[in-house]
Amino acid sequence: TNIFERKQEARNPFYRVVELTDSTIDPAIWGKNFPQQYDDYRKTVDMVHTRYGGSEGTPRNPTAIDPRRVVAQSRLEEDPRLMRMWAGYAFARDFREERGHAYMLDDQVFTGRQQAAPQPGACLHCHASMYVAYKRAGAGDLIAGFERINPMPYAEAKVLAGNHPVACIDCHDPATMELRVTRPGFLEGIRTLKASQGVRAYDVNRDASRQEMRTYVCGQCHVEYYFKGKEKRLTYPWDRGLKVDSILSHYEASGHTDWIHERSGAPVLKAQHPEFEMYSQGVHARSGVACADCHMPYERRGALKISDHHVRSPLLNINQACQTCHKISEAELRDRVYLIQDRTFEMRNIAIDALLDLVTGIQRARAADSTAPVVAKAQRYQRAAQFFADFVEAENSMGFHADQEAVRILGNSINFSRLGQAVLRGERVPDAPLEGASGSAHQLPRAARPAEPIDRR
Amino acid sequence: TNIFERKQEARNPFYRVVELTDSTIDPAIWGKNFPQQYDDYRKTVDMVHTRYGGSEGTPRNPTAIDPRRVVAQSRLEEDPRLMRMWAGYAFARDFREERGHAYMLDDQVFTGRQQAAPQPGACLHCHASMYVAYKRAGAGDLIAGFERINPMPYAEAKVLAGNHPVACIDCHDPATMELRVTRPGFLEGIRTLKASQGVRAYDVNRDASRQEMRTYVCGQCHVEYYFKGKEKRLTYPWDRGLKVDSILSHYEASGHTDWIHERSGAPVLKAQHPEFEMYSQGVHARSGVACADCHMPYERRGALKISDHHVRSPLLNINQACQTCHKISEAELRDRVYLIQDRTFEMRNIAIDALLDLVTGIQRARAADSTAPVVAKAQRYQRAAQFFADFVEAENSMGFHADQEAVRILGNSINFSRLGQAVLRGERVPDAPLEGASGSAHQLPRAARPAEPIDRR
Amino acid sequence: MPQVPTGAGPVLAAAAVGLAVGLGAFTFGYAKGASYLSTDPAVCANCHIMGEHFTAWQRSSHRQAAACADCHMPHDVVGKYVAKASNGFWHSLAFTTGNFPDPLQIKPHNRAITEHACRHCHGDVVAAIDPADGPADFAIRSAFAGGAAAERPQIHDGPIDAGWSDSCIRCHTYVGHMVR
Ligand code: HEC
Ligand code: HEC
Ligand code: HEC
Ligand code: HEC
Ligand code: HEC
Ligand code: HEC
Ligand code: HEC
Ligand code: HEC
Ligand code: HEC
Ligand code: HEC
Ligand code: HEC
Ligand code: HEC
Ligand code: HEC
Ligand code: HEC
Ligand SMILES: [Ca+2]
Ligand SMILES: [Ca+2]
Repeated sequence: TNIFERKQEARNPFYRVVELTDSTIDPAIWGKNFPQQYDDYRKTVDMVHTRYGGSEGTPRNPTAIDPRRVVAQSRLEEDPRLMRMWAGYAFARDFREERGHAYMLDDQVFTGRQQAAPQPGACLHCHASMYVAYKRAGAGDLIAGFERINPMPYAEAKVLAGNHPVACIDCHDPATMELRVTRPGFLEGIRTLKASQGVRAYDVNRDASRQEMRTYVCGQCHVEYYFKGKEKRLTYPWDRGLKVDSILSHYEASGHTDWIHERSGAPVLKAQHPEFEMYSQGVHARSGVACADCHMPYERRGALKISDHHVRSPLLNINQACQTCHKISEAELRDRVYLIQDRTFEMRNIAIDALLDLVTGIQRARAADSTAPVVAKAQRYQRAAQFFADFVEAENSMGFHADQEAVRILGNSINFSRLGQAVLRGERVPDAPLEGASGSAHQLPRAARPAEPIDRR
Repeated sequence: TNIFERKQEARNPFYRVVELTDSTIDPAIWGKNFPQQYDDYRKTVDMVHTRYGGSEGTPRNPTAIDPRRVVAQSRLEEDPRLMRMWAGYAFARDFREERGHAYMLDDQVFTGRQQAAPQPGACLHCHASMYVAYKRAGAGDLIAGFERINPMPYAEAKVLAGNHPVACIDCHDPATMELRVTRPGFLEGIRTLKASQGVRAYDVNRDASRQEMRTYVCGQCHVEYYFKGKEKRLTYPWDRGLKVDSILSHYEASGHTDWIHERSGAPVLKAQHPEFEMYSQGVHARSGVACADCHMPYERRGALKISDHHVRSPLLNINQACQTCHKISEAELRDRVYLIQDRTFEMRNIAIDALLDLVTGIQRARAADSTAPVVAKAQRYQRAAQFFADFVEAENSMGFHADQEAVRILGNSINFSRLGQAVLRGERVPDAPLEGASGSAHQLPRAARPAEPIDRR
Repeated sequence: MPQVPTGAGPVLAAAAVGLAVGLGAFTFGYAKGASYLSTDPAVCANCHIMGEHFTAWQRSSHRQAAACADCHMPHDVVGKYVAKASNGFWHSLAFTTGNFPDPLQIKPHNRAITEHACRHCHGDVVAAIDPADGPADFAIRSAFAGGAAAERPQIHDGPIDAGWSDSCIRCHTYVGHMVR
């Protein structure tokens, strides 16, 4: 390229080759107007790993039920303890490192979890380009379509969904190219959250700032969720806040349980990719840094700055992802991330060990006398400990998104597991604080002090 | 002041009113050359508290043995659990919030700990202006004087020390005003640390950069320490590194114990103000930010910028201490600190509860049979758990200096305490990892991966 | 005396000219390279690559006080033209080949130039805090030890890799252009 071209480009950023309508799903068509973003978008097929992230391509022999030739490495093989942690749940059958957006639909269709248990149409909310599908199924009404598809058997719903992973239309308004939230789960989830903060009738597409949208489009899917009732309504448990404590207390109140643990008989919960929730507790969120700032940083393309649509680990792109804000070397930035992740990983391992000790304990106690009151009490501790540990295990930044908070959660999880063991030994121990109270009764008089410093001379 | 005077002042910022020699102790004399620094220095008598820091002036009736009319609030009254944590040690008698430098000598002379147990001259190393005293006692040889004063009875040594808290001469070369380390404890401690990193014969006053000196002058005293052998040689336990794990393993190797816990009989350790060690694990240290940057920020005085010698909590001075680097509001900066501190405080409380549960457990077990092998094994867990918990409790930033590390330490402490309880119940539990191994055996294959991302397409 | 490595500039430039003269010259002319030697911020902004910094500078505390050149050009006459020539040439070349890091990374010698610039204007204010191994002439040691230069080595780790550890932008990162 030379300066002539640059001056050209600078004058008109893109050519409107085709008309895009609110039902143009195929990204290839959008790509005619925005070839650069489309090129990057397609690069999400790349599989490169970092110490804890990215993904590692692992070849496999295609079968009739699963034609994939390459999958991401199995997390269950990397850490067999996870199978005991999730005993009795589909995750113990197949759980892999997540990879690029290009694979989201295939990976959902062919995961071993599909054979392990029948899955509802609600799954598709975050694995396919659903905007048009919901509209059609609801005869123009997004929410109606959402409600219709949620309870369908997966295979049936898949037909309505079509064959595209998340596409341009799921994040962009075709007329203005502005960001928009198209996912009912987030539209409703964020409204509940804002309501709990006193903001009434929050409409994300009307009320959110552009910078917030750069996070919310990701929050459509990178969040903790569950299927509510027999309508299988996809629900984000945010009515008390985004912290793990608030979410657990939501599940307590709603009485929701994902499954009964095979070994301990405890009614437990599975946390899933709470990136948005964890990130919200971190210093980057407080500083107004959005997901897109790190995962879709601006890149210079000729005269233009465009957003890198090759969504991936920022560690594969440190210069653009971090150095705009941090004027330090790539090596040093990588080391800072790894230091945070190594600390988190250490605590995660201790927490999982503790949890499995408790599971074994309960298992023994049940064998002896399954009706013993200590068993029920210990099972409640497992419920709390397991959700806390899984909240960090399932979050995909290995603590980076909120380093201190991640370790705080693990510290609490360890305490819950070990207290559960004490219960089994008949020690006097308070009930598990599943309503999200702090693990200690101690309150320093100081804590009561006003935030503003006071002069007492 | 008019332009002419400003120019004068600027060309030669300081007027040499008096000659300063290497034995001029009295800050008032130095103050003649540097009136502004001296004014600030004297302000350390102020007592203002923040949520977790500063200090709160508490009036008391002077007595013959303790003439102080105002002291800092008692930490033992704020948190009575500390008395059980330190049962049998002088700290259980009197332990107060630390306050400004102006009080360091009086607070040491009159603390209840002096009555509780005879203290050595080594104490004075960090509570008085000792440079000249050491030189004199050693007939010109600093180290010789240090070795002579260490084992002296406190009262005797105090006479040699004189009546000044840390003074100009303890941090400055009177000829050049350059920073210098005058404390044998640090001179030797940092040399051992550097040696462990392969740097031979490190001389801090020769080899440290100016920016490092802005931290090291504080590291002379704000560190973990112990008195080695009957020579009571003041020692900084850094020969394996600055992390709590490395320090505990140093104590294991050297077989050092501070006291035998009154209730549990465990050979335990008291951690003390490891600010330098904790700070070194934090992101500010990694970013080259020095103690003085936050605790002695530059301030505009007339035509000049000078260092604020009113050493205190940066939260009392956020504008100068933080806002030059962080362009965000004072309120937001304070909130960020409090968020970090509140998380640390929550975990600290859980860790202390867990520790006291273990102490009670051991106490009972000993009452039943003090020779039982489980008792000894559990006591080792207490030793580890207590040192880890105390390392954060004794560190004075309530986690701010290294937020994730502080909580990692507390998480480990909780695990140690709870495992100790399991030991008492006769469960099969490995020995306490006092040599500083991680609490979990699990190592992810990933951890073995090269730091550099690898492309496996 | 502080050592500011601008000397390499012309040598490299000369060498590179031999290889890339046609290309370089073309760009230099087209991008109003001649005016590169003036001190008008608009000149820098003339390159869209510089645009962000220009906008950020307009929002900075120095918009009234200092233009690009005031901070990015040495304040001694010779060095000034050396730097302009070398930066002018290299930036032009880089701009044409499109081969450079983005976000831009300041090069150590250019970082050192800005550090000097600070002292050029603020030397008086920082006389008390800026030691003799920094560039300021009025350091404590000159007041008391006849200006004996300090022997201290400088740390180059941490975020700032200026020529010495007494960097101004270690704290005043945002004075020129608030990018973050
Ligand atoms: C300040 C930068 C930053 C922000 C903001 C940020 N992340 Fe991350 N994210 C990272 C880093 C660094 C990692 C770790 C990558 C690794 O381990 O390779 C990561 C990891 C991830 C991963 C796993 C990636 C992988 O390669 O396996 C996902 C998914 C993710 N983030 C999603 C999000 C979402 C969604 C948001 C917003 C709610 C967000 N991130 C905000 C920096 C950021
Ligand atoms: C429609 C749902 C959806 C949306 C919207 C979405 N993601 Fe994802 N994302 C996924 C799924 C599903 C995967 C896992 C795909 C797989 O493993 O097959 C994934 C994977 C990722 C990964 C992991 C890539 C890797 O190499 O491990 C990152 C990083 C990521 N997403 C970030 C983001 C960011 C940033 C945004 C917003 C700009 C975003 N995602 C929006 C569903 C979504
Ligand atoms: C709320 C959004 C959402 C819903 C609903 C959802 N997923 Fe995902 N899924 C994600 C995200 C985000 C990722 C990538 C992050 C991760 O793997 O943790 C992912 C990753 C995956 C993966 C690849 C990694 C793995 O776990 O092996 C599979 C398979 C998968 N999901 C299957 C399903 C199935 C089956 C369902 C329905 C039971 C479902 N998903 C429902 C958002 C969702
Ligand atoms: C997972 C969400 C997501 C998907 C899918 C997505 N984008 Fe984007 N896109 C973004 C974000 C975030 C931005 C930044 C918007 C902003 O800063 O306001 C963006 C910006 C853009 C822009 C504005 C210029 C720029 O690069 O910043 C264009 C054009 C664009 N996208 C085109 C596309 C096309 C074409 C596709 C499909 C091939 C697509 N996008 C798919 C999230 C997405
Ligand atoms: C848009 C600006 C921006 C981007 C992009 C950004 N950061 Fe940050 N980062 C910040 C801010 C602001 C802070 C808070 C501290 C401060 O105010 O300087 C911060 C803090 C940090 C910290 C210290 C906090 C902690 O958790 O220990 C680390 C480490 C860090 N960032 C690493 C990264 C990495 C790695 C990336 C790229 C993946 C990145 N940052 C991307 C602005 C950014
Ligand atoms: C990045 C800023 C920063 C740096 C660097 C820093 N501190 Fe601190 N320090 C703080 C903050 C903030 C607090 C909490 C003050 C409070 O709670 O009121 C604190 C608290 C303290 C306290 C307790 C103060 C009180 O009011 O009770 C001491 C003592 C201390 N630091 C010493 C040090 C030493 C020694 C170093 C270097 C080894 C250091 N600090 C480095 C910011 C810093
Ligand atoms: C000679 C030993 C010594 C040196 C050197 C020293 N300190 Fe201290 N510092 C102390 C002692 C002792 C106290 C407690 C005084 C008391 O409570 O009576 C203290 C108290 C403090 C406090 C607490 C003030 C408060 O209000 O709670 C801060 C902050 C502090 N020092 C920071 C520093 C910094 C920063 C440096 C270096 C620039 C430094 N100190 C150098 C011994 C020292
Ligand atoms: C290695 C340096 C060092 C040594 C040796 C030292 N101190 Fe301190 N001392 C400090 C620092 C730093 C503080 C302020 C931080 C704190 O209180 O945690 C302090 C605070 C104190 C305080 C005020 C707070 C409190 O604990 O009530 C007393 C009293 C005290 N020391 C007594 C002693 C006695 C008695 C000895 C000898 C057994 C001693 N110190 C030895 C550095 C030291
Ligand atoms: C606890 C350590 C400590 C003590 C005690 C101390 N200073 Fe300083 N002083 C410093 C530090 C740190 C600096 C910054 C030096 C640097 O940046 O190189 C400094 C800088 C100075 C400077 C240089 C100009 C400036 O303000 O930065 C003067 C003059 C000075 N101090 C005078 C004094 C005087 C007079 C006293 C006694 C009244 C004193 N100092 C006591 C630590 C101390
Ligand atoms: C000399 C510069 C400097 C000073 C002074 C400074 N900081 Fe920082 N701060 C940094 C840097 C550098 C980082 C690391 C992240 C980054 O690269 O921006 C950071 C990170 C942080 C973070 C995020 C890391 C974490 O632990 O969560 C917080 C919060 C913070 N600073 C608060 C403060 C407060 C409060 C003060 C004043 C007491 C302060 N800083 C003083 C430079 C500074
Ligand atoms: C008041 C001084 C000052 C002024 C005026 C100034 N700069 Fe800078 N500039 C700096 C400093 C200091 C750095 C190094 C920043 C860093 O490394 O953190 C810098 C860095 C840069 C960089 C390297 C990229 C980066 O952000 O580090 C570019 C490009 C730049 N300046 C261009 C300009 C342009 C163009 C102008 C005029 C519109 C300008 N500067 C005005 C002080 C200034
Ligand atoms: C011919 C177009 C052009 C003009 C005119 C221009 N720049 Fe640049 N500048 C660039 C390019 C291209 C780079 C990236 C070069 C690199 O990083 O190798 C750059 C990089 C920089 C850098 C950071 C890299 C370094 O070399 O340290 C600074 C600082 C800078 N420019 C300042 C200026 C100033 C000041 C002016 C006006 C006096 C200016 N530029 C005029 C194109 C230009
Ligand atoms: C050409 C002269 C000049 C240069 C070069 C210069 N400044 Fe300034 N600076 C000024 C003037 C004039 C002011 C007063 C501006 C005002 O108050 O509006 C100022 C104000 C400031 C201020 C106070 C306002 C603020 O932003 O907090 C700081 C700090 C500062 N300069 C630091 C620097 C640093 C650091 C550098 C080098 C990177 C630098 N200056 C380069 C002339 C200059
Ligand atoms: C450790 C952090 C730090 C460093 C390094 C630093 N400054 Fe500052 N500077 C400050 C602080 C804090 C203030 C605000 C002082 C005040 O408001 O009282 C300041 C204020 C200033 C001002 C404005 C003074 C006024 O009020 O008019 C100028 C000009 C300035 N600095 C220039 C410099 C120069 C030039 C350098 C390098 C020689 C430098 N600074 C290095 C922290 C720093
Ligand atoms: Ca991944
Ligand atoms: Ca205090």
